[in-house]
Amino acid sequence: MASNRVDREAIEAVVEILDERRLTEVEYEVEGLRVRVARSGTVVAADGPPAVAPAGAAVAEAEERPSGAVISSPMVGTFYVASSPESPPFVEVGSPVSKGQVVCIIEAMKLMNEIESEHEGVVAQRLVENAQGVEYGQPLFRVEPA
Amino acid sequence: MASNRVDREAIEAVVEILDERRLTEVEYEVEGLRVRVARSGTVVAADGPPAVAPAGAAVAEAEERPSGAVISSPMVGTFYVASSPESPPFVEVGSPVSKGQVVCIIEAMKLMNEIESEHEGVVAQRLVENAQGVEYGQPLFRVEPA
Amino acid sequence: MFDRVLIANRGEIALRLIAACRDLGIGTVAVYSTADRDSLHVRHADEAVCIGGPRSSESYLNIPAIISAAEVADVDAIHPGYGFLAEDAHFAEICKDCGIQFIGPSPEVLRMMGDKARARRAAKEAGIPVLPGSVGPLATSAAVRDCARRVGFPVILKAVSGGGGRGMRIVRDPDDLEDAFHQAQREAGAAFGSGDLYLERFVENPRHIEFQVLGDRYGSVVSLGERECSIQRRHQKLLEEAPANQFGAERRARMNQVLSRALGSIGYSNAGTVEFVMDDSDELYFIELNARIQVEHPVTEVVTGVDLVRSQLLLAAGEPLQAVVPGPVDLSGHAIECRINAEDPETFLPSAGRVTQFAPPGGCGIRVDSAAYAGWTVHPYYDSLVAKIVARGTNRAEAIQRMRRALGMCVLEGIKSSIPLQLRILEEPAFIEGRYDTGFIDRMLA
Amino acid sequence: MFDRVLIANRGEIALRLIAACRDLGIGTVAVYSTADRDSLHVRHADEAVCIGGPRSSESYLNIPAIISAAEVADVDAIHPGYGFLAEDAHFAEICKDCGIQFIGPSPEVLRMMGDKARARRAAKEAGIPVLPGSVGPLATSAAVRDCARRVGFPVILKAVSGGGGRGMRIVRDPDDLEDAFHQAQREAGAAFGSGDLYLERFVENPRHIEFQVLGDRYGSVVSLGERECSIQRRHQKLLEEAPANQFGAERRARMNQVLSRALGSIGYSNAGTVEFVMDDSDELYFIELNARIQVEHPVTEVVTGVDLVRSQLLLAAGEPLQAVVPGPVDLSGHAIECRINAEDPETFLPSAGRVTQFAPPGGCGIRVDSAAYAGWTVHPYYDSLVAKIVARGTNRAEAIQRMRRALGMCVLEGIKSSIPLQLRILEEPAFIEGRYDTGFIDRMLA
Repeated sequence: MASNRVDREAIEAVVEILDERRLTEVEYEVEGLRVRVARSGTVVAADGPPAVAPAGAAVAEAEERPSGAVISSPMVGTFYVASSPESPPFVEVGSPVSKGQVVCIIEAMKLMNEIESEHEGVVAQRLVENAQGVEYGQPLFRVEPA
Repeated sequence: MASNRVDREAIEAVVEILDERRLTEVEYEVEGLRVRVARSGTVVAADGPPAVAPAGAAVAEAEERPSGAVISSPMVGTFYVASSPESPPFVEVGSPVSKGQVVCIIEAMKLMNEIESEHEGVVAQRLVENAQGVEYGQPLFRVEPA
Repeated sequence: MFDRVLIANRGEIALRLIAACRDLGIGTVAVYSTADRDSLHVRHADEAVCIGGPRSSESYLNIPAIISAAEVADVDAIHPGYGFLAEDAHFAEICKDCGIQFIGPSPEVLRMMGDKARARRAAKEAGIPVLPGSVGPLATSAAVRDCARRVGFPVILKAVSGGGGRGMRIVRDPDDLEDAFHQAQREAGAAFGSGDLYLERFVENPRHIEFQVLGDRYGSVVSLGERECSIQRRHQKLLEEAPANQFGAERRARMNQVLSRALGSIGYSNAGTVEFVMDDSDELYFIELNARIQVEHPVTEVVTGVDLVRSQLLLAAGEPLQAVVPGPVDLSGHAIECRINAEDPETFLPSAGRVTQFAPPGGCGIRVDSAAYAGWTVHPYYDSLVAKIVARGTNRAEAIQRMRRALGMCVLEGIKSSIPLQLRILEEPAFIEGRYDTGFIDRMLA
Repeated sequence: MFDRVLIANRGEIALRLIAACRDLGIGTVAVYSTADRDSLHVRHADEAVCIGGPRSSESYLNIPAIISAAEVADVDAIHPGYGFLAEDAHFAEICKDCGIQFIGPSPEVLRMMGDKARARRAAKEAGIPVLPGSVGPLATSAAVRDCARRVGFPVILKAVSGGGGRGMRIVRDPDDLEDAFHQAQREAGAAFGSGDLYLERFVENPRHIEFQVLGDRYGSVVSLGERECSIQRRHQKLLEEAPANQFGAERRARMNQVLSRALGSIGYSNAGTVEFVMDDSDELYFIELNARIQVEHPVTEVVTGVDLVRSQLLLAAGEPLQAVVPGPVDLSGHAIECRINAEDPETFLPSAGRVTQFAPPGGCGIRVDSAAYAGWTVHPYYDSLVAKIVARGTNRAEAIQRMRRALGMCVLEGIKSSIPLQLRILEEPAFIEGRYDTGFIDRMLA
């Protein structure tokens, strides 16, 4: 999602300094540009951890945490959109979902676990490929209010 | 990530001061430029150097850095208030001092080095015992305006 | 050899396992709880899978989550490290059923060693000296009385499936036996689901001596000599050394031989530690067998030159012992390990929190095993081990001197640690003379 | 034995010296520049004295400041480490005059070894093989021509008081000799105050082999075997190992014997390193003697079990060699050291700045010598050494494997480092086969 009205580089540059120098806030202003970035609680995290950041999965999660309500995986396993290769997916982008409705299956130790939506609304995005492995807490769907 | 619109040096310069003086916030503004950087106290503490603080001498200096103008030792050696045990001290608390006036002697490698005041005023405090060893940069006298 | 191994643990031992895998060119998959996102084992593994919440029951003890992670990541073996699932026969069986190699002894052996009474019987039958006591579990207070009379007081009652002092009773006076039996039964029942007890003669302040063994799948076992682990506080080891004091090569050789034969006959495979008590007449008596790699394994590695975790991987992959540990192993020099725990050195309470600065010691004769770094957090959910510092010397005096130096030059801030206590131990005349038993710490603090 | 020793250095070697003093129960006084206030050597010494500003000339090379600090702190000896004042005969003399023991050879020996031509002559007279070349300094271009004709081209002109490549010229064509001579003379004059030059046959891409020696005050010297230091970039060592490849015990024994006798006759005392070039017919020729402890001394410590810095202290205090290194020393296993420098692995430019995170590797077979920590700053004023990582193995292959693992598990952030370059070296077939010379790095990067 690139915008020609937001100078992402400029913001990134300031954030970079915030991280490198482990600051809680940086405010920068020049002719026609003003950038202010802050990180409160997570400075502790900025202090080593981003340095010592986890491998792939967790980083991705940090960066790509999607907006809106999210249905995330309650367990480690393999994600399936449908109960069987033949049957249709439980939900697709655009389908309405209600609390408690089954949205996918996660297979763990040969067990097919039906995952229910914690949210009401419309499926805005599916964040995982069919038959892909997922870890605990990994976002599966993004749900937006109908 | 480089941005031609963000003057990284300017921000870094301000951060340097923040770090060196262990501050929590610095704000700087000149014609067409404004920089503000902050770091909440805990982070600085968590930030190595203060933790890994030097032994005695340097710590002491940090804590006891006296107020007002200070005459500090330009060399390592032994501090003497007078040119010989018999002769009177160059200065005492309360005596006026002028720039360039000899205030003590520091013996280094059998050489008697006369130390001159960098400040004008009245000796408010002597911070070192006679015949005590002093290190480079160690405060010797505190001088207050007459 | 394995392509990918799942590391079913955390902290320093997870790093130790990853290192051994890297040395053998084996890929690694770390699992971690949400509390361990920023830990070094997650960083240094080739892949990392979050398996659950902070509590061990949700993550590092969560068998379905770990097995699923193993399947998703497609590993061919799992190394459990120590603690958590390391000696869980049930877990080992599930691995087997899923076609994943569990790096440790067979489920059968794990089950046997998990039952203290059976382990004791097996050891006795295999020719390992055991304390006079009951052959199997004792059902009735009558049986207990007879057994105690035969063995002689003081005696100790232990839970068959026990551990960590629960369901344990020391009885010095025959009149107390009846009550102690019933209390211990209730306690054991509550703690372990089984109230079965066994009885042994109780040795007052024994020395704790343990032997390191390695076995292959084909019945050959080698014993790599002993470790002295008598410096304990409430059954928690604080400092270990190898070789043991006043032990002697001749006796070591004899015990190594006895244990190799005995464990071979039991069909013991992979790494294990045989724990003994030593009474004041220097007799050794079998206590239990820890069917896993031990926290203190580095002291044996340092004096024998054998990489024990590497050996575990090779043996689990089916290598014969001959190929893993060729030729005779002899000890050279002396090694001491201190377990640096996050705890208050006065109150001994765990001191969880954020490590604000960590600069471990290094230099001549020092090995460090640690997952700590500046900014790392010691979580209340897990054990409080921050680092293992091992000092090697050509002799014991040099090892002690280097350990003093290393602890003195260890920068660890933000939490309290056991370092002051360990520095004190290193100054105690009894320790310096190498004459101490499990009563050492209480006497020192008295 | 000494009561208090002043550590006239900084960084990892200062910590190494403090550690050796602690092992012997000797008090330590650190000196530091204002830039090093927050450094570990200041923290771990018993006392610390600020001696001047950041620039070396104001502090670590500031003889009056260091001597004054020694007098104020009342020490009985000074250990100079390496670099800075380590081989400064003038400084050693001043120490002597002030009644402070300089831990190193006598001023006379330092002066002799500082004059490359004299050192060369002394070595030759003592029976150490030297390259064909001039006996003393060459005054006239005529003398140079005669000498070059005798020696045979290519030849190299070196400054008598030289070092670091300045005043050095390689001449392949006789016609270039005249100009090269005058240029080198000017350069040497400007750089070292003396334009004196000497000439040697030039060996194309030799191997760099050096021997570690220790001598007492009474004329006995022991040679502890060799180190292979051919992995260099612009005369900067990046990786060292011991023993050297394809060297052999028999030849080592012979060289050890030659050097013990030769240096004994020169009256060499304390620690030193004899540097040789090895040509493609495997002949060794003396280059120079480094009259100090070397950066790479740990590889020798690891394979011999001899603590070299401890030995320096004991020998300087007057202990006889027999008491310091009793019995014959034999090598066991293989050791490799990587110098982790703060530099850009592509451009090789120093990368000063703040280390935001540092978690050095540990575990089986790894020794780390470092003064770094999270929050530490690599200053532009001093050398860019961040850490020395030493891997030990029962054989070379194991040492290489462990070094790969250790570098792979070294967390170092905020600055760029040489680690990627060293990982690449460890993967080069020529390195793995142990067949390389000082041309290795250029060929690898070509």
